[in-house]
Amino acid sequence: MKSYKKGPHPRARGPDIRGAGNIMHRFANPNRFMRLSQRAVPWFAALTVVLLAAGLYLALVASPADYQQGETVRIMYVHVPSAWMAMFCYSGMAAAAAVGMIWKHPLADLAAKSTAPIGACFTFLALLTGSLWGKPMWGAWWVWDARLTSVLVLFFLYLGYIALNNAFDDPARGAKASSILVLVGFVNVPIIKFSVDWWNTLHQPASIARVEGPAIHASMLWPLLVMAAGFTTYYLWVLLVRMRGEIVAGKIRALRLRQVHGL
Amino acid sequence: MDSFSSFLNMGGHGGFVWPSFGITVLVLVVLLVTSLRSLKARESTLAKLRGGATETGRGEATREA
Amino acid sequence: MTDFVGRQLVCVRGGRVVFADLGFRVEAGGALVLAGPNGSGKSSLLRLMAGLAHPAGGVLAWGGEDVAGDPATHRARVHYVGHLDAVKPDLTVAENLVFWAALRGGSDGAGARTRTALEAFGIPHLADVPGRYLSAGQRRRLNLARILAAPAPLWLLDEPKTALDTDAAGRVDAAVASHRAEGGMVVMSMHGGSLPEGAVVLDLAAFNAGLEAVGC
Amino acid sequence: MLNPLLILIRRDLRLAVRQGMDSMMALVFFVLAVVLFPFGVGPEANVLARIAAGVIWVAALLASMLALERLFQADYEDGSLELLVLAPVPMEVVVAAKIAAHWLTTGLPLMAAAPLLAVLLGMEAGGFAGLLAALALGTPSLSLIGAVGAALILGSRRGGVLLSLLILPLYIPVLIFGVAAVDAAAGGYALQPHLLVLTGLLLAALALAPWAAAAALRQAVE
Repeated sequence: MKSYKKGPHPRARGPDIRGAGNIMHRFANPNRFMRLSQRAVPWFAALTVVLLAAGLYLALVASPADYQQGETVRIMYVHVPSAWMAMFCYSGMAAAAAVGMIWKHPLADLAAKSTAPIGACFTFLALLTGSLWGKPMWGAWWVWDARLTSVLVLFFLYLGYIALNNAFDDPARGAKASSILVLVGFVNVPIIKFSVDWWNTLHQPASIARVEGPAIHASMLWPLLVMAAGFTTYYLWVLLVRMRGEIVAGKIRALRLRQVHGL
Repeated sequence: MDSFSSFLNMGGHGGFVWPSFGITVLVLVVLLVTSLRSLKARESTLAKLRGGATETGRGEATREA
Repeated sequence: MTDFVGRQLVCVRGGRVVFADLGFRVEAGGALVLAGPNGSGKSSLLRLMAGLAHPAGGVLAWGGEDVAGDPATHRARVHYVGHLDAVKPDLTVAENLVFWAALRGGSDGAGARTRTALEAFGIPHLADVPGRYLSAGQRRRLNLARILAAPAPLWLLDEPKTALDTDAAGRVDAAVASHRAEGGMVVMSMHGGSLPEGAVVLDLAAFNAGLEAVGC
Repeated sequence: MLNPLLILIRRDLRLAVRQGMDSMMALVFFVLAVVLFPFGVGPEANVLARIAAGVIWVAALLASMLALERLFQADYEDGSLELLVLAPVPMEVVVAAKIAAHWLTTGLPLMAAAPLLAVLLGMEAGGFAGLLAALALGTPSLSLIGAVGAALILGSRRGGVLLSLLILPLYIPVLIFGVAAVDAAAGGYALQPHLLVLTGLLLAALALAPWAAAAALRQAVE
């Protein structure tokens, strides 16, 4: 796939492209990324399928039931990795936004924009599986447990990012505004976590059993780690696919602008 | 697992374990499929635009993405 | 002699290369007129000069020093008049003017300077009229009076004479001429009309011909 | 450097007084929102007294956000924001002036009305001091964090709803400790730790908000 070359034009009148060329390359020419991601996507896809298949087998069949909770403990093998991924994606977005802001690299902004929906899905799954796990354990679909509440707030932070990112006509504006938002949000996550935990202990009768309880037995740790690894490679796979989509959308926008300005 | 039915039953909690795994897989697959489909759709629009561009373009050598 | 120079400037807006490898030079007392069709980047260049936006490449230098190094002092040297007139409907003409003059540190004798500024643009009689009653031309005159109320060496005027009648246009030319006489610099974009004498014309069309948009 | 801050605050206050409507609207919304609760929850005194602090705080939070959407919008639309970015005054000072003006026109009236509403909901006498102290420390944080949201949504398509989605999650710590302070005061417990946490939140907001809002404004006019 050859890079997008500039058309020949009369040298005498046109400006010296070399100066603009390397600037353009650094800023706006993602073809190297397109080539690399083209090769990486199949690997991540294969890894994800293998890991998730093994993980599901370990979680559903090979691991023992919990002496207290019985079979419902298996929900942990999707709930906990989802919650981990929710946090991991949000931190990834904050890091990408910081890189995008400091070094002004558009690929970082695209990475943050592409990560958001994936992170939001993982957060939603963490909430859903948490609720499905809570019903048999605590008898209620939703319990204002400190962790679940923090994940709920994180879900709103994701929605805020996605809404702000798409609220502008010019995608570069959306990227810059949402980068600032995710950095402000990231700084607030520990503050929110602290205040929700404190609020939870204030109103929380101590009777609710803590979920982790004793250290996890090895036979339960393996499915957890394999599922977490599977989720991570899944994230990288969908991330690259979505980033390629964003880059192609950028090229379409540029071509449409060129038609308008008839260069 | 001695019998498949008890595997499905999950010690009485099947109603919670299976939906958890089921919805998780469903959401991940839907997210993946929509991402792939939107990529394909955009690539075809780009190809169409580029195809169109060379006709109305300045007759330079055709460019390909 | 301080001058304002731009070298190999590249401007990218919304993923499109507006212009590349653009250079210019204005010395004290000089005037630079930006010409070119709509969308050729006249406003973008003025906004780069003012420091509202940052060039994708190239250098802006004031008296040989890179402007990006010390944006605060550069902002103090610049008056920018864009398409919008920044007139508050609930404040009177005088209050609008005194606010902008005071913000630029012109607090000593601000009253005197605002009166002369209003007289220079022919609207002293409107001093106590709230902004909401002004016509487009009067708002533009108030906006232009702002740059007289608090002196600054570099004037960046984006099509200053739109919505102005011949009398007001004449006053703009007079203000520009006297500003240049005192050693000030003016960069203005224009659509036809009389050029200030001795002005250098920069045709932006030459800097964006043949540039394809490089897909982001 | 203080002079430009005062000039900016004076202009914004003058505008707010002459427009008048914005701050009044926030106050009217605050009173209305609180008055609605008895109709929903029922007039039993003990129920209302128990939820009084929470109701007042949530309504104060929503009311201060109501007036925030327009914080930078008017300047953005008439071109003043561009000139403020170009003024030789640091952008953080411009933002601080705007936030101070917003707090004076919205935060203070809310604090004035809160005790009256506490009476309406039958809050215990002890809670009033706690309520005022908590609001005094909490409402500036609301203005500070809200200003970041107001700057971020400039020029976007759906301003109002988007603003609430962006900043309400960030309001949660202030809400939690604000209500806790009032409950502690009403219940006769130690009020001081809660006020200290609220002060901590305020200082954090003072450090973070002007920088973030200034960055948002700069890229809004780019």
